[in-house]
Amino acid sequence: MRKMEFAEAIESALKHAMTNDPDIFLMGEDVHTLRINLLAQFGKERVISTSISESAFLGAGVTAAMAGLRPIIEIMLIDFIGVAIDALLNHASKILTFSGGKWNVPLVVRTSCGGGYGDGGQHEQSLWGWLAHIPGLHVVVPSNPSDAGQLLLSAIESDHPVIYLEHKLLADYWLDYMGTGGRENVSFDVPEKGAIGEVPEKWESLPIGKANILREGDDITLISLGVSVHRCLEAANILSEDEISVEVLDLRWVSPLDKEAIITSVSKTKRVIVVDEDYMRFGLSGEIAAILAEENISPIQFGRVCTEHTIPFNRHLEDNVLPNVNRILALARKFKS
Amino acid sequence: MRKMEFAEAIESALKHAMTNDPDIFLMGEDVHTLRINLLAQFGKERVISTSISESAFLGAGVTAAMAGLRPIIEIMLIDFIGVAIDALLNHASKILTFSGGKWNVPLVVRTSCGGGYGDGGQHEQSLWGWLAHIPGLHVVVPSNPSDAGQLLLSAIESDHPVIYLEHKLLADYWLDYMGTGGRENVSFDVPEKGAIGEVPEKWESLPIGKANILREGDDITLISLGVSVHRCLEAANILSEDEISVEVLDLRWVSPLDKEAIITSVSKTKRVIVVDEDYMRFGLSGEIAAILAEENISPIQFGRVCTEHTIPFNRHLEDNVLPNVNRILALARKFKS
Amino acid sequence: MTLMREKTILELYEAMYTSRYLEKIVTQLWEKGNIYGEMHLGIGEEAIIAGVLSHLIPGDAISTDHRSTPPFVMRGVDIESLLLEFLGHPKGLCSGLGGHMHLFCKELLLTSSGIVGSSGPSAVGFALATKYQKTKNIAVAFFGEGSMNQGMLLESLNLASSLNLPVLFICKDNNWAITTRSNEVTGGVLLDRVRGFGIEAREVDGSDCMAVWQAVETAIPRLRKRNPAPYFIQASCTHNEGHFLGDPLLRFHRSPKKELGAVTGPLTKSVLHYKGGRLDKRISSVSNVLALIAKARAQLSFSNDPIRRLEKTQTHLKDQFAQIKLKVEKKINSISERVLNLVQEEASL
Amino acid sequence: MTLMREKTILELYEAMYTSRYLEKIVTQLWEKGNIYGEMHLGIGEEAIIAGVLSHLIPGDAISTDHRSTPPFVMRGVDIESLLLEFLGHPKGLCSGLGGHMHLFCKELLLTSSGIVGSSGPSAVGFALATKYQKTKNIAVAFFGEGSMNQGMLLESLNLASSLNLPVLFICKDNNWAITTRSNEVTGGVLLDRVRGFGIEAREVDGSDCMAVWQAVETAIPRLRKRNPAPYFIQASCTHNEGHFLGDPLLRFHRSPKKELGAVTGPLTKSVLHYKGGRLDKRISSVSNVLALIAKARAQLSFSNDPIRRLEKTQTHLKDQFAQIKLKVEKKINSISERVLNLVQEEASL
Ligand SMILES: Cc1ncc(C[n+]2csc(CCOP(=O)(O)OP(=O)(O)O)c2C)c(N)n1
Ligand SMILES: Cc1ncc(C[n+]2csc(CCOP(=O)(O)OP(=O)(O)O)c2C)c(N)n1
Ligand SMILES: [Mg+2]
Ligand SMILES: [Mg+2]
Repeated sequence: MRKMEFAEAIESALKHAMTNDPDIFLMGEDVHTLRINLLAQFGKERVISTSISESAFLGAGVTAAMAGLRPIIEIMLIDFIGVAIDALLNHASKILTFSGGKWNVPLVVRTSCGGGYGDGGQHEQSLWGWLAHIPGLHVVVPSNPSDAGQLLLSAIESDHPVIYLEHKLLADYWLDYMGTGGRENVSFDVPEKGAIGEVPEKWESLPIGKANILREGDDITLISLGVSVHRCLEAANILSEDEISVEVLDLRWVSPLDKEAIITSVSKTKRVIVVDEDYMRFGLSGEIAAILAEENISPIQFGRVCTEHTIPFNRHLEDNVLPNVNRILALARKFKS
Repeated sequence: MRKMEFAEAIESALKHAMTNDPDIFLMGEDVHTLRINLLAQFGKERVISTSISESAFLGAGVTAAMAGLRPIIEIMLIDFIGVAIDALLNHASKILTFSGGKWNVPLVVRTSCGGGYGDGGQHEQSLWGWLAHIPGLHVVVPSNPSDAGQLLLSAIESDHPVIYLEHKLLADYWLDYMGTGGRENVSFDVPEKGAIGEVPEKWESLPIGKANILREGDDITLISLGVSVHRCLEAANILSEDEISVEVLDLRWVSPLDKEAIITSVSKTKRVIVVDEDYMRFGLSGEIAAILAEENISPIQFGRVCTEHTIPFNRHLEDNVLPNVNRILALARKFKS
Repeated sequence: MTLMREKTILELYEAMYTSRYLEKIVTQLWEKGNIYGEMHLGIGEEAIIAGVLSHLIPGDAISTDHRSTPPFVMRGVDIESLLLEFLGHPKGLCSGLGGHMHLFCKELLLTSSGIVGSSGPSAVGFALATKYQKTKNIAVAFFGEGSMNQGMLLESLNLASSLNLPVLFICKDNNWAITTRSNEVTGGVLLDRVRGFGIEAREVDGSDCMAVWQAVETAIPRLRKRNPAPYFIQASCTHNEGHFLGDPLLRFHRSPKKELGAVTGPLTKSVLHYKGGRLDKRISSVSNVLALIAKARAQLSFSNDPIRRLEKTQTHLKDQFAQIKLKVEKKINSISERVLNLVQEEASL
Repeated sequence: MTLMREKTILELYEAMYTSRYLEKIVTQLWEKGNIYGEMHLGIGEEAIIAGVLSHLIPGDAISTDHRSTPPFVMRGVDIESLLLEFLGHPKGLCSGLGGHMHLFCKELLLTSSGIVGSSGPSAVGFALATKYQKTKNIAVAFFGEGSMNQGMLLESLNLASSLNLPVLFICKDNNWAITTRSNEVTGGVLLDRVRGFGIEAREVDGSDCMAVWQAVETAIPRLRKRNPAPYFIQASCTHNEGHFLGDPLLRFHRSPKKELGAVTGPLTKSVLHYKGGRLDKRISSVSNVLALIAKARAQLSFSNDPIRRLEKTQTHLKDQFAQIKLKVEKKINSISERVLNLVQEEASL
């Protein structure tokens, strides 16, 4: 096994995919800089820089995919999808149905997400549950380098539109751009196992919609994804000292959601906390509750550690609005007391 | 008490509000036609027709509200919010927080929603749960003329941004525009009690975030809103013949959600079906499940009758993709068998 | 200026008449209640569609707006599958799931959308693909003048221009967006705006199919070359049926008495029954609306109906036109009968 | 042309220097790690902001983009509350919740946003309100040339034009959008585009505060009248600090050795360490980027630094300028000391 950083793994897998499939191209703002290596290798026909016109180039990505290509459209930050989401809401997600099942939209939207570095409420959202509300969209959120590379391949191979969200605390170049800016006197709570790790010798895709059990346990299931899975693992470690045995489930995919994995784990532990960096209400955490309730699995306890409000600029407040280890610990201990 | 049609009630309440508060104005596409009576009474300074530029005029509504006015911005159909939602996602909903709690955005977005008349997947969405995912937005969906007028006043009086959704099956002019087109040989399942009903002699606002029990019962709670509450009432009637006693809760507000009403009712009946015309996953129905689970109220049964897919054009398929009486009956009977 | 061959003129005529006749059948079906929802017709804009499509070759793509029937028919989509789609039938072009506002044909690279302005980005994506695949194909975007104020369409002008993409933007200018006169809500001059994006642009009389054909003939070489550039044509046109079938303003205009008292037509009803407000103001506003209707919802005439216009200017082709009409009517009538029989049979099962 | 009074020139100088000096302090605070996240400076565009704001009266509104510090300071927002906000302090302008990209001041009708293009609709809404309230007030939108391809900004040009709203659109043109040269992704000529929306538009040298002042002086009467019209000014400028503080391209340019080997700077790291791809291609691409950096991230010089330029052209005001500098530095130094003391005190609690 070789070791790679999170962003390096994405780029490595992408390079692999682009080498094998000439129909893959990238398009977005500043990709000549952000993807300079790929530009160097594949040329500007396949790494296309655009003006700040998200609604036009995302919309164009939809039909480029319908024309038989495999576009990867970059929306710099998922927060900016607000200006362009019509392309996903009314087009990418619906055209397969509208066409009577005859025309697929194999589009990948690559975008960065998440907070924890002091950029404030218009730049640190996660929004994956929001996207997943729209039938026909797939949404994937890798939590470590190996998954990051493999899930990107899954997204590219999929015949459906997939939103691929890359967390800024894990991707070093994003954090450098938006957070540290080359300074050595600021630091952020970057989970090491998310930022760097072993990756397969040869890149291959992972199955779509399959979650991953990161840690087995009997008392409480923590269901999470992205950076938050590392908060969960840290909390699980601490809780094990209190003899609370914690299972940590990394969903990987928000949509399709791995119902089976959720049901299996919660049936065993009977206690569940959803740790979700996206907004709490009307989103992923609720969907999980509904799945359990529909299956008549009534956990003894159900709790949520999510982002409940607009993310504030103040770093201290920010850290408490986003899911953190202490909030997980507090709730877990309440559950087992 | 006087009787009014749904749209008539909205217009009557709006006229009342505009007469009393000169800061209220309307803006949107075709409002010179859609609101011709208000135009006649209040002039074109207060009923402002725009080009098809939703992102600009919705964004403008945000700052007009911040400047002290009470704008009512019309987005013709909620489906079209895709081109303009940045104004809600990153501005209207967040500015109160960003400003340190110092600057309110008393904006009302008035828009039509819902299906059941054969217009297809880009024109019949509900999206209220999607909107409510964004912290800082309030979302209200009236189900009858009296509520329609009163809740519009609540929306206008609120100091927060409120999305006011008017169902096309209830508002006669919308149904005429988009569905019947003056034909006498097409008909739709318009719930009579939603389309016409008694309204208060004098318009007054209703409290924000308060649900309404439309029918009391002991065996099953149907939680719903908009047109679907009438499907619930119809189902409840039929179920009463099977000696199943059904409670019907009209949420009215998606956000803020009336937790108390939900908890009280489900604590009693122990069985709950959420009947929601918005998309099922990652939305309102899940949020209700989460609220119950968090409060440790484990209904014996929990079910959902929602829109699960892109709404198809074919009328028969459409009627089955949207919540309908038969789907409610089937699930309720399963619950009590 | 290339001289048009007689054959081309006859083809344009057949294309226009096919679309026109089909939409008349569609109107009947809609009036009979067999078609649900909104139905936007392209009657009045056939010359634009025919004049453009006449220049397309296999592999070219078309992105349309809510008036998608004419381009779909003229591009060769099977008429039976279109009619079945309008009826929501499983055997329709889109298995009855799309309907008239969401028509898609993968084989012919045809899309439509009910979201104003979205044909811009859509055509840009198709054009990007043809450039990527190094074909000589182009993409056409059809949209109305009202869409020219929608951000994504404006953005797509810039994208096509800055990426040098072979997009032919066709603005069908009827000066109306539902009940709004576009010139009252549009700043400046559209062609100037477009040129400000670095795109060559010109105007043409969109009721004259030969003029449209000529304009596109000039545009095509700029589009179909190694380093292509987008091109923009603003073509005037007149719609006969208001915004869509059953347009309430038009209904009122056509039979005020009936609509006045009817339970339907809430718009006109409320105008007249509304209580409150100064009466004079109210009346003046209502009559403004009426004036607006009268002026606005103009009928097609000899001068602006593209089909009658061609008949009038090309009198020497009179007999051929008549033959085409017969052929087209026969063909479509038999299809529509077959379709109706099928639907009725199934309904009686 | 109105002759500028000496008093006005000195006021412009003071405004510019206050903003400049404050942003230098901000830079230090950012470098010390006291400010989190991205920090976009307005250094280099002070002449534009000062030249515009000099014409504003109470009740006028300003919508800014991500470079909000200069307009906020020059409009008179308390400097202490601004600094505290940048530090995320509860006593900051926005109680520490907004931060530098989301500054809001209700009293002075000032907004900012990190979403490119949103200052357009924002200013349109303010202008609508002033027209509604029948005041003579206007609204200013500040944005960069890169934002001119964002749909909502283009839409807002049309809205302001068609509704005749008193919006002064100020395009600060540095020809860069993060690492993209705007002229390479922008079709046509911006001023033509704007005029195509029916808006009067002109260019001005944005490093010359007197020229900006004059341009706005001409625009104001069109804005502040009974039937106002929007106005658009494209003002050139140069940013000294790349896109934001810590701009990786600039860091690499300034100290390639340090950044080359550093763990930070993944961008340059990956360019140089990346395995695979034809080496010659890779190297040529890297050197292209370097060339781009060298050419692009130009330093402020006598000719494009608005402050030094004013000093150079108005040598007779040399002494007054020096006095202003002293006064400003003293004031801001004492504020920043107070702020830092407060923050340190609290941290030690
Ligand atoms: C984003 C969006 N906004 C509004 C509408 C409602 N709408 C449908 S057609 C139309 C008018 C379009 O005018 P134009 O582009 O001139 O086309 P025409 O109908 O005149 O052919 C409007 C406003 C929509 N479908 N999508
Ligand atoms: C909708 C949106 N897209 C992309 C971005 C990322 N972004 C931030 S600033 C910027 C460049 C803006 O360029 P310009 O308007 O010229 O302003 P400048 O930074 O040059 O002053 C971009 C692309 C954003 N903030 N919002
Ligand atoms: Mg039109
Ligand atoms: Mg710039």
